[in-house]
Amino acid sequence: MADGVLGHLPPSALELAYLVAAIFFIQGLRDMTHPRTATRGNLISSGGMFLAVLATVLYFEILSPVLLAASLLVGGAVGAWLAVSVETTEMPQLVGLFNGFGGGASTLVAGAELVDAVDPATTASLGLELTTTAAIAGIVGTVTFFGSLVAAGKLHGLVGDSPIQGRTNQVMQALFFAAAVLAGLFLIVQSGLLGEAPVAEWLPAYWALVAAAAIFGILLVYPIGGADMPVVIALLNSMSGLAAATTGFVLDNTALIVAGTLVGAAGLILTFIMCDSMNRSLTNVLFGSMAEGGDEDMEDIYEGNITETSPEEVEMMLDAAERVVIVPGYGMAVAQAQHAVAELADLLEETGVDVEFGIHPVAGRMPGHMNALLAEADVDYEQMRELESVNPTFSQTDVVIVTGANDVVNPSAKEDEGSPIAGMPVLEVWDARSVIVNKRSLSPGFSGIPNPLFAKDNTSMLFGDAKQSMQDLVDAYNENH
Amino acid sequence: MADGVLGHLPPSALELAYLVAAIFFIQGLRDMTHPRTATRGNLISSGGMFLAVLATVLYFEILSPVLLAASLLVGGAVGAWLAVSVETTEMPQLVGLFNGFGGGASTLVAGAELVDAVDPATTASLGLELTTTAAIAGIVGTVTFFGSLVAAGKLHGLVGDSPIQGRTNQVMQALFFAAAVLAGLFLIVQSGLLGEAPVAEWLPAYWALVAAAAIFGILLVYPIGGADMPVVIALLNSMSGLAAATTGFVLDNTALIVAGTLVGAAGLILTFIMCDSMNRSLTNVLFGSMAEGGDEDMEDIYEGNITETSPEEVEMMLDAAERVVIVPGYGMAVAQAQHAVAELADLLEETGVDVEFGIHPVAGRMPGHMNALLAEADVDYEQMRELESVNPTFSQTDVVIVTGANDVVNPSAKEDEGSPIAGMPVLEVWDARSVIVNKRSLSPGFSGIPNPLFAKDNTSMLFGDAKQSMQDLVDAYNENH
Amino acid sequence: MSLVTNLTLFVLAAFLGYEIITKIPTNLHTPLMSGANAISGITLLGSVLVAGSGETMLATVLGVLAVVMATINVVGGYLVSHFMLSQFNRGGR
Amino acid sequence: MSLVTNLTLFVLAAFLGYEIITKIPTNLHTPLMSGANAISGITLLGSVLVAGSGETMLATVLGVLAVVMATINVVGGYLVSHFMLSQFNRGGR
Ligand SMILES: NC(=O)c1ccc[n+]([C@@H]2O[C@H](COP(=O)([O-])OP(=O)(O)OC[C@H]3O[C@@H](n4cnc5c(N)ncnc54)[C@H](OP(=O)(O)O)[C@@H]3O)[C@@H](O)[C@H]2O)c1
Ligand SMILES: NC(=O)c1ccc[n+]([C@@H]2O[C@H](COP(=O)([O-])OP(=O)(O)OC[C@H]3O[C@@H](n4cnc5c(N)ncnc54)[C@H](OP(=O)(O)O)[C@@H]3O)[C@@H](O)[C@H]2O)c1
Repeated sequence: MADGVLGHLPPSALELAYLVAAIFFIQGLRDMTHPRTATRGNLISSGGMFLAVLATVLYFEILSPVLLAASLLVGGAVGAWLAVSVETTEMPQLVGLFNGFGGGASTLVAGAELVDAVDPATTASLGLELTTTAAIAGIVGTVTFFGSLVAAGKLHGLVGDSPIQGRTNQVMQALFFAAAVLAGLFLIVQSGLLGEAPVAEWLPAYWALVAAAAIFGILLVYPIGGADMPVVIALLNSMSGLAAATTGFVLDNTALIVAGTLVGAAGLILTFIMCDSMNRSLTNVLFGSMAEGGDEDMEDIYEGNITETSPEEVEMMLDAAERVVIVPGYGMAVAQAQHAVAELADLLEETGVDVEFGIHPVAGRMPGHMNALLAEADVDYEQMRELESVNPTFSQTDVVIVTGANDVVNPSAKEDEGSPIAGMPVLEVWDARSVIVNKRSLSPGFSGIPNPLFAKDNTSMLFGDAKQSMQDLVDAYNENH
Repeated sequence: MADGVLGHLPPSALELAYLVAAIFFIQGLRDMTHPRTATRGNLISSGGMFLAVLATVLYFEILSPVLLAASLLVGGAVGAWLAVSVETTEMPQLVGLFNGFGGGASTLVAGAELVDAVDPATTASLGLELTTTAAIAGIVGTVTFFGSLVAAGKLHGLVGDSPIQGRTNQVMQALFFAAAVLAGLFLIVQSGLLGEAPVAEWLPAYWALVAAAAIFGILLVYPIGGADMPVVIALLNSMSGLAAATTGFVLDNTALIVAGTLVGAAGLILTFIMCDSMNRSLTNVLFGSMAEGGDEDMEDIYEGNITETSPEEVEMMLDAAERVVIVPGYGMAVAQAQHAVAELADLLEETGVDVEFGIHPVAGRMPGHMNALLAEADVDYEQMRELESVNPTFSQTDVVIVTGANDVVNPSAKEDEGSPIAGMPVLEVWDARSVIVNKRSLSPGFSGIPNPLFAKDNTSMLFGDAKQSMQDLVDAYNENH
Repeated sequence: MSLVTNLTLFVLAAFLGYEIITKIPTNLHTPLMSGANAISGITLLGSVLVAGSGETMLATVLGVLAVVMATINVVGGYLVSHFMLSQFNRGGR
Repeated sequence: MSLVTNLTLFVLAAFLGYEIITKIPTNLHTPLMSGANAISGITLLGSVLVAGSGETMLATVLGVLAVVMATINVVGGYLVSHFMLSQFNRGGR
């Protein structure tokens, strides 16, 4: 088969190219450990990908070069268009979508390998390794594809809540998963071990496997709350990596194994980091539901204890402040308020106020979500402080502006042992002299529980959309300076 | 050849055992990242080694089991005896010696492989890969063996200074290195590529290579100052790892490649860490000599500025102190003073004084040398503070006791740009209220330069052997409490 | 290459991935996610093989689809994380 | 196994070694050195092979010598670092 432009070179030349590509991927990831080198790391990693693809194209005989070029072009154009046209707030679902495509490709490759490997004229065995790895890649890839589609759809608000609930759903998940595994076993035994069945009998087994895995993937992700989707996407990311690694076993391809495994590890680690900082287990995210914080006592807590404020009042407080900390949350992302927030911070800084951002590790809906948004709005990297380093400074802070955040500033996590978020580390903003909380209403955040912070004596609520409110603050500030 | 007890298993069974062993090595090293898990890590690593050896013994046909068992026993007994009987201060040379043995074994294995591979009846080619890797393993292993012997001998005081100096030596090094490489090339070309020469012609080439590499190894290490030996030993450690990895290429053995490479990386990193904290380059250590700090001006600096003190006086100062920092150095290791030092620290702690140890990363003659010694004397892990964390505390410290240290407390590193140690981070003990320096004379330390610290106003010299002086302090303290 | 050799590569890469990824700070996790995502598009290599040299019609069709999907993943993933990261650099002036 | 596969193992192990070793604190460098040293005695595997199944007298003699040397390295190295580390643990009470 090796009859491409470079096809006269020994196979080790191609393997060497793959080794170099693997080194590029590794170095790319290593550069991701610091913001200063991360851009370069991304470039190096993409260079590795380019090299690997180029070497493959040049090494093997291409039966239909036009078709191949066309499909590369189409894919590249679609990918680039999506990447360019999407808003920063829509990143999570876009990453999910891309991820699904990777998984889907693995499924198709494994299928095509099976189709190609069989010779219609004979009933020769396909080999245990090929069928086993193809079955695994097929299941993992398909679950990734359909799971990611549902996850992206949920994040984008296109997919609602699951009509099938609890036990029923779990039974159905188990059934379809079992069906996929059975189809895989049939494939392995029939064409791999026995090798006696005619083509027509085993090919459908692969597609049955795909169908069952597809339904399983949908059933798995559908019932999970929209806010848990980032965890699911990280997990699916890990799975798409593992699918690629498995395909690498099918094709005996170093680059696929190494790169796929690296991604598998990355996704898994991100998954556990997210679960940890939410103080939940992965099974709880996938199969449990958030413990319900009694809605009734919400009224009790807030009743008569809420102080409302206005942009003008806040402006006066800021005027007197020496140190201000801004705590952004998911609402800032939804409202696209990052530019207004950055403008406010700049104005304050200009008049000599010491302004910092307090960034909780799971603020927003993706790890590092707030950092990415604020960086987009040109906020200094040094101004963004992490939980551990900003918490001790709140007692010396005059004003904290909480905008669109809720769970990450909820004192119940520290004070109420029965709370569903008990034990989760939070930003202890209530230590500051005064706290301004900007959100549209008293409705709860992602975890669905009330927030005693709103009822504290030193807290005032600035109701309204985050972007609008921040803009109002900027205007009020400009008027008086 | 695979006819051992487990020889009926497929080769992949042996490979699997090697994979498991490799995982053990990796996990063992990962556990070394914390003192709490390090002991376990060492056990895991040795478990991996045991597994790998056991699997090898059981898998292959053993022609002379008694011989093999005997040699394993002899080696094990000698190794254990050396490990048990050696003093902590002699660790550096012992590690160097062990290391040499590993390298020597690689040389012998590569040689034996060559001997075995050749069939005296024919003149068949040996294969390029075998001869190339054998030549590399031979050179690297031999240099490791002889270099390590010289290094260990120097550290142990058995080997003196090199009679051949400078240029001459460098020329001779180059000649013998070239001879080794030429012998290697001859081996590769004659028996590897051409494969036409009769056995008698190429076998001597390997031993010529070994002989030339041996002389090169000796010439390389002989002229290096005794105090630079730890760097050399780390480098040779790295080389013995690489020799093992190369042997792995010869034998197509995963365990050898992975384990050897891990060691290669470890040794190289330690080498560079040591060079960095001495603020010197590796070439400077290997081929240069320390810049001579003019001996003349030493007198000028010290003249009339040295305050001498006695154990009784120091005891009185300690009596009044609230915070004491002890800075140990190479002299403490030489004098075996760690137990006396620990006793002094305990006594002070008992009377309510806050005592800590300030450990410079290159104090002593091996990285972590002081930590190992103090740990032997039961000093608390938490009491040993690193350079960065202890430096800011000196200004709040009443008394600093420097015992057997010199270069690591030399202010020239900060103040004198022309000094050979300029730029090396040092323990800034002179910020303390008073500094006691305990050593036998005013003679310089490892770097051979004078130390202005001794002449400072707040410094008093407590001349004497470290162990004796510390014991005197303990006695004086006991008398008064 | 034997299965065990492939497994060895897998194990080494898994350990390596763990060591590297745990060093990456939280604030870079979002670009990391899309960057890693792009790497998982490495399955493109397999897609190119089957699309370009598939021997049956069916395999070729599957291959072409796979190429399109994998390329979207690769190109989109790298671009998204590039955009995000270049904003970090701007912000980090 | 091809040369390139061996090289790939080498590269992965080198990266992995770098990532792990740079995480090890200075105070553990001395036990690390002797522990790593013991691992480099892995060449014992090769020694066992040639000592136990060497086909010529010369190879067997070389092999036996190699086994003795490598075993000293392995056993001594692990013991030395075990002693050092157990002192750390005592001290760390
Ligand atoms: N970062 C991650 O990786 C990740 C992943 C999965 C889950 N999570 C979870 O997500 C939560 C993140 O906490 P968070 O404090 O950032 O967010 P949150 O707890 O979800 O609260 C967001 C708040 O923003 C407000 N909001 C929504 N739209 C707004 C708008 N346009 N203008 C102003 N306010 C608006 C909402 O209140 P109103 O409706 O009253 O305005 C809501 O209470 C945590 O519970 C975390 O566990 C995070
Ligand atoms: N740690 C490493 O990995 C490593 C590796 C290679 C090189 N080095 C180098 O070694 C040096 C280490 O610095 P250091 O301050 O620990 O040691 P140092 O600068 O070598 O000084 C040691 C001092 O101890 C004194 N001494 C010797 N025997 C003594 C005894 N029995 N009782 C009391 N004092 C005694 C000596 O002075 P008297 O003769 O006057 O008593 C000498 O000045 C650095 O220059 C470093 O670069 C370290």
